[in-house]
Amino acid sequence: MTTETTQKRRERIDRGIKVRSESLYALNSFEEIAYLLTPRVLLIAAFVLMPLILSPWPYWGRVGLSVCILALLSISFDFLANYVGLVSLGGAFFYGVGGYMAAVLNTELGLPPVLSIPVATLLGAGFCTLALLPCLPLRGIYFAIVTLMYPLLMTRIIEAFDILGGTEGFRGIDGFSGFFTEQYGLILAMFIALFGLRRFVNMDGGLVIRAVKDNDQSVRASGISVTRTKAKAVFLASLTGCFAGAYYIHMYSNVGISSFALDLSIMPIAATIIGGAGTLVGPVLGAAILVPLSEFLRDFGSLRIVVYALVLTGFVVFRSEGLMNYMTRKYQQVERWVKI
Amino acid sequence: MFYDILVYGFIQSAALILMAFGFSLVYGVSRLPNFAHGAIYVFTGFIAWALFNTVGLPYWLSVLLSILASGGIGVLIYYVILRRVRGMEVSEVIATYAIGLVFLEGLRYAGFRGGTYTLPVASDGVSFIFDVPVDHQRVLLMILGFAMVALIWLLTKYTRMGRALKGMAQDERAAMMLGIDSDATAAVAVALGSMLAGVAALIIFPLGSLVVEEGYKVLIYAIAVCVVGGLGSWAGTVIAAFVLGYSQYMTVAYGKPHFQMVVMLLAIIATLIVRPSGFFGKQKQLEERV
Amino acid sequence: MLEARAVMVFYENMLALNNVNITCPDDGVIGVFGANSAGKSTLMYALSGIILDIQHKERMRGGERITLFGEVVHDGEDITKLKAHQRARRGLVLCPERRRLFPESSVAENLSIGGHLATRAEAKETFDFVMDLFPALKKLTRRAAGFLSGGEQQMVAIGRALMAQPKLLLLDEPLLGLAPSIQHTVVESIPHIRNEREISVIVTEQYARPVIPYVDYAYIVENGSTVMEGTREELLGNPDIKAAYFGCG
Amino acid sequence: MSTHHTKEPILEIRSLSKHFGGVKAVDDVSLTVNRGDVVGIIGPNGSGKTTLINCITGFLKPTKGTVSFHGKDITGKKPHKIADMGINRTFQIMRPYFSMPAYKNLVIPLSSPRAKRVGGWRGGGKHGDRDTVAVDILEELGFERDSRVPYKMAGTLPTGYLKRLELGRCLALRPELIICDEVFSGLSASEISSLVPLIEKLNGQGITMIMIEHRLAELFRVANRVMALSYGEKVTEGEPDEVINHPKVREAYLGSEEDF
Amino acid sequence: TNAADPIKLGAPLSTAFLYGWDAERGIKLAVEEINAAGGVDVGGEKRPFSVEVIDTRDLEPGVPVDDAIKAVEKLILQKEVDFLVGGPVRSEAALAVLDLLNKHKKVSIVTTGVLSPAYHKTIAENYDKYKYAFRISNEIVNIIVKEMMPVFEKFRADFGLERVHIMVQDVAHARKSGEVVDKFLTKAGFTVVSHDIYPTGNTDFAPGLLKSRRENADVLFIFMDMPETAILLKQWKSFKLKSLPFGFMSAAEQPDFWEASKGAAEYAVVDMINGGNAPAEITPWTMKFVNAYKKMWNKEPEGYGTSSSYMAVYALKDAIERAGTLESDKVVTALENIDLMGVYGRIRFDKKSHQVIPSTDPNEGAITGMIQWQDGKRVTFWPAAGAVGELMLPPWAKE
Ligand SMILES: Nc1ncnc2c1ncn2[C@@H]1O[C@H](COP(=O)(O)OP(=O)(O)OP(=O)(O)O)[C@@H](O)[C@H]1O
Ligand SMILES: Nc1ncnc2c1ncn2[C@@H]1O[C@H](COP(=O)(O)OP(=O)(O)OP(=O)(O)O)[C@@H](O)[C@H]1O
Ligand SMILES: [Mg+2]
Ligand SMILES: [Mg+2]
Repeated sequence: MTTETTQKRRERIDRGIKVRSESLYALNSFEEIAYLLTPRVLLIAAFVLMPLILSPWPYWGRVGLSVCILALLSISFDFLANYVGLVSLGGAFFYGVGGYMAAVLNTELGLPPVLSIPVATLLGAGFCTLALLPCLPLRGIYFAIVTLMYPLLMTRIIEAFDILGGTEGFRGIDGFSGFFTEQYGLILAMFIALFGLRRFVNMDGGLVIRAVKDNDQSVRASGISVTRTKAKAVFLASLTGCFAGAYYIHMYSNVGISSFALDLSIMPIAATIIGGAGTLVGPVLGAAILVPLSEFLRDFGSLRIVVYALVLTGFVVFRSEGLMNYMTRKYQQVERWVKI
Repeated sequence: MFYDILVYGFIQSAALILMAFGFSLVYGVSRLPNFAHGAIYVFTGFIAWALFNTVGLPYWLSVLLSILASGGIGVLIYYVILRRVRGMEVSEVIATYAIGLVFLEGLRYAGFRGGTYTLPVASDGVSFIFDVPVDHQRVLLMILGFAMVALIWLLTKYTRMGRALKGMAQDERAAMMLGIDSDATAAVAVALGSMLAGVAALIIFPLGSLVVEEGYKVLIYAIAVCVVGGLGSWAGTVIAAFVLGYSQYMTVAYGKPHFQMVVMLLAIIATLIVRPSGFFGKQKQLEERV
Repeated sequence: MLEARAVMVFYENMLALNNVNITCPDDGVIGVFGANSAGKSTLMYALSGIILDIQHKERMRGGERITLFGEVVHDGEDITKLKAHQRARRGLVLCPERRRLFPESSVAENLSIGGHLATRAEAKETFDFVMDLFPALKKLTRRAAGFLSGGEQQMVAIGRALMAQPKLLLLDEPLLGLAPSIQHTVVESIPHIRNEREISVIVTEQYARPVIPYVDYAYIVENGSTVMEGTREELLGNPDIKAAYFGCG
Repeated sequence: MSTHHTKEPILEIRSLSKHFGGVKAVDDVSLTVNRGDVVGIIGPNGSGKTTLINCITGFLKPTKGTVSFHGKDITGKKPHKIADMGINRTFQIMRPYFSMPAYKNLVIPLSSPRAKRVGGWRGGGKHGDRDTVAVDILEELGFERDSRVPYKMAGTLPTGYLKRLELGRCLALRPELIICDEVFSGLSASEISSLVPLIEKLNGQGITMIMIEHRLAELFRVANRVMALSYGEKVTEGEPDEVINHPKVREAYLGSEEDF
Repeated sequence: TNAADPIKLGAPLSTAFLYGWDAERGIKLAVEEINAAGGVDVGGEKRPFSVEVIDTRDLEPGVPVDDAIKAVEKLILQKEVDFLVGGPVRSEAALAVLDLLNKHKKVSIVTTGVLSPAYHKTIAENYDKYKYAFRISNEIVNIIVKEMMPVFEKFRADFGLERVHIMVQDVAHARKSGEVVDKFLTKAGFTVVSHDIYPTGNTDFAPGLLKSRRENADVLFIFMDMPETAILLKQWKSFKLKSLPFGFMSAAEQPDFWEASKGAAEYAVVDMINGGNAPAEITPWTMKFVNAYKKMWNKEPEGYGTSSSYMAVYALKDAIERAGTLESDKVVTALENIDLMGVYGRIRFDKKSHQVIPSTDPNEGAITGMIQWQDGKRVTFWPAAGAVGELMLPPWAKE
């Protein structure tokens, strides 16, 4: 037994500056404003400068775009899983539906990207929400499995009925007019999704959605329809996912059944866990790690997936809270030893 | 025609049971998602192949050792990965899936690709059931499939170990309070599940050839069977395997074969919409009980 | 004999137990009384070792840091580092608050899982004992525990803890949600359990009135510290305590 | 005891039954609740009390029988529809939103369609500042406004506060009828004695109540009528004193002891 | 540029699969030979070839075509390759990459996988956009109409085989093939007893085979590129069906298959798409190639993708030398005018669709190679020009 004098405990306390700057109106020094804004400014600056920095290396410019696409999908997953409590293994469903919508609008109706992307996003989200409506009462793993089946089913239907271009899909979809339009359009959309959703989850409407995750019986008992609330949330998530799909197919001028591939459902989950679940920013961070990592490893051929999966496992197992949660804690709290 | 469907639908269902039972034991009964299941399935096949062909051990010894090895992998997966992320479901799933990827893609990197690796069948002959020819390996498959069901049923129902598994799955902490060593039990569960995957691999692979891609497929089938049956219910697993197995065969026999997957996926989705906790699950009612 | 010496538990920076000393002799029935969030459950977790598992899980998850001090001694051996299941093997069995049954299993199965440590004969004997204690359970043995009513679940939980062949039974708010007649049955069985099965008991309650006649010695916990301890008579002799914990009467 | 009850029936339950397979959890129970009543429901464990109110509030669909509210049939309607009509309940096992601060727990019911419609909270339904209203309600329930309690995470609050939070969720909806499932259990004597006046106060404001309780002494301080159930069937109904002296009730429920 | 500056070839291939790794070996063999002989003459300057192989993963199940597109993009943008040879392997991926080729004006020769007629049709229809893409391997409609049908006729003439059971895999190119075969067989007076489509990954073919037995089928027409085809052949053997398996079955192409299937493939008749993927005597170059391949890789050419990948590099060399520059448009014109006697016959491209011109006569165009497994060997028996053996029936089928 340790004696009284040697008992020590590691204490975690909020930094004074964090406590002081907690309320927006309490801001009264430059230091506090800087404390609050620095992380946000860093994030925004990184993405705003990215295209400028990467423009001499067009390949890495494309990688930057892929980061944003994965970030959008991951935000959509994170929102659904950690704010609404619907763990969806079907991110690819949103993505594929958005992609196909945009492709049809562009190639069949001749809408230019500025129109086809937003219209496909809206229509696609509506379609996804309707399609998922019967599954909303499902819980946990059961919901996850059904959503996993949706993209697979889409693939098989397109194949078996030979519709929407069959296995070959659509080609020759209009691209974007220039490097910077392409880059900033996507980055802007990502920020809208990120900050929009972050704002939304803290508003009263968002609170109701989060309440459904905490316990839906109480929400019901409060006279609020859980199904409608979940449907709203699914609509928001599918907006984000469909946009990613619609944008992507214009980047690469083609869409096919591989837009419903399993990878597109798994990668966002991985990015979310690495980045920090339940933070919405975390997934962006996760995407910014995973995509370039995967590109660096492309030269290793089939060893690539092995290394990639090892890194992923390492992150999940040894930093299971996710980077963002870890960093937030370090930023906001200090630790010290105190004597008891 | 009728007997064809009867017999081979049965074989298909038995194969699904074999593939799913290990997963079902670990996830359905013990609530530990081991998404490396498919990888272990394939890996065991290759271990047996290597022991038999490269090391040159007798076949029965290779089989025995490779099944033990798969159990060992299960224990490692538990202690290195699952134990650290216990209780965080999404992390458990992603971590084990990723480890599965390491195994599968590692095999591919090591050069095990293409359809040229095979395991020998136990016996070469053909028997007739209802006048339908069935090769002996498939007869073995049926027998072992059902032996496995019986074994797991006895295990979970009548042994101390089985009860510990069930307890730990439903409430780990409450189980600990009753003296159940949750880590040891969980490790045993994962090991047992992996060994079942190994057994399945060693029975099913001789029918075709050892291919890495099979790992992904087995995983999806196992999850589907286990969830459609209802978590925690071995009977559900069996029934789901039969529903999915026969639904595949019926589509082939009476409809267009290429709608097979569409029908099967629709069956899964529809089952879960109508019975939100699978055939025998009680999850939803339990969670919504106020 | 169980002794907790200078036990302290911090949930992050919150001191949930402060320097608590508790002794439970063999054959004793000890009461721990205190208002809500006094730290009763935390104490039970510390005694049963569950706190170590909570600590481990939180650390892995990157959640709050739980710091433990002090030591728990059982039959002269320091068991501070022993895990919950190891302590259960030594006979320290917790019947947790809020029931925590195995919801999908039937009542019979809950009891048989409870009998993990028991021999076949012991399990059978205890099973019969539990059925005698709570005759209401007889009709429920095949029903899934998760669907039982609140009170029925509480009975199963107590029965399940008994199945584990405890030497020292830790009962955390055993009367929660029980009908008056069953409450009587439970408290009356406490001396019975002690005498016939040679089990000593530590019981926590916030509404101490039904329990107090049956305890030998009791501790009053407030905000994580013991504010008073003494024999039943000593406690009943204190008017403040009597009003606050034993109801007006 | 409340004096506000009238003879105007507000909730009528007619031969309600709920069977789970072979289990008759509620069997042919009828009950009429008048405006302003505080009706107590007692009965041994598993006698079907919770099931009965689950059927009233739509969380379960009754096997047989009807429930009507203000003369309108509400049998088998969705729980949120019924809550929207003004029947609100607490849960036997408390169900707060653990990951939110206590006051945010009330923002959810305050955002519901009913609160927007009948709200009339200070600052006004739709555009009112729900946070402030939430803290107001909590203050009424005994969460000291200036302490940190209303701002703490619900998950770290003691049971006593959680029970009040459950009540707060009902109050935020401006209910006509509150159904409480064992609000007193798990509370210490002093906590109960602070909750009793609160219930009396709410009843004084004209809110009708149904209370399931095992703490009879406290229940009888507030209830004006009591129904006793046993094995799903109604044993008796009437004034508290009558019910408690009913031989069947004594036998099935109270056991031999006089002291309850 | 520096005289020794190599011409960079990018090879996007699904290297974990037969059609990827054998193509890689074919390309590397050609590059080695050419460099050893002094390299490529670019406007009077001798420059060697260098190869960048990248894994496209496009044959893997569930992997997005994206990965293939990104791989090709990486080759073009980051590795700055001059030409693409090889893949992507899956038709869908190859089609998806067309827009990328156009965007970056990179000449590409597809050598493996990609059997779909959609590929050259797309190019023909949008010539200006997709003129940078060529395909030096055969495509299915031609294979069926011009090459498989005559073999069916041979079956009928030599052995009286008339009743055909069609079994294809549920992927675009295979289904298409099934339809085409069905149509032409019926037209030619054969009886199609059944036409089944199996999902990818099917593991039990017994019901189909039993149907075959009931219906007395003579030929089992198989078009599958999944490894499970091995199961089909094993079951076929254990049931001792008298029908002769014939068609496209990736599993049965490789020399190791015999060993692996314990001889289950005996008598199976396999279309190797291009000549030279198994030993044959089509042109003088064929056996030279087979032997060189064996020397370098310790194996016979393994299957579809080997000889065509090898030839693509030679075709490119020829075109570059005639164009005298690496400029894409000039090389396109040179390729359009190529006329080269190669491993599997005369190599010429259709000027509009950029499809290699097929024929059954090696002096007229590129020819296919069909083998039959006989006693552990792949015996090329068709077309007559390359044949090294004769077709046989299983002994149990003769009664
Ligand atoms: N996991 C936890 N994290 C943070 N604080 C906790 C945790 N568990 C308990 N606490 C806090 O520790 C204190 C003591 O809690 P404990 O559950 O031991 O009280 P209790 O006396 O059992 O109360 P009750 O009568 O409500 O069961 C409370 O303030 C509670 O909020
Ligand atoms: N969903 C269900 N499925 C099966 N049986 C159920 C279900 N819900 C309740 N029961 C059974 O119905 C009976 C009545 O349960 P109920 O919860 O209504 O009792 P209660 O009167 O509230 O008891 P307590 O006082 O213990 O809370 C119990 O025997 C219970 O097991
Ligand atoms: Mg407690
Ligand atoms: Mg109840």
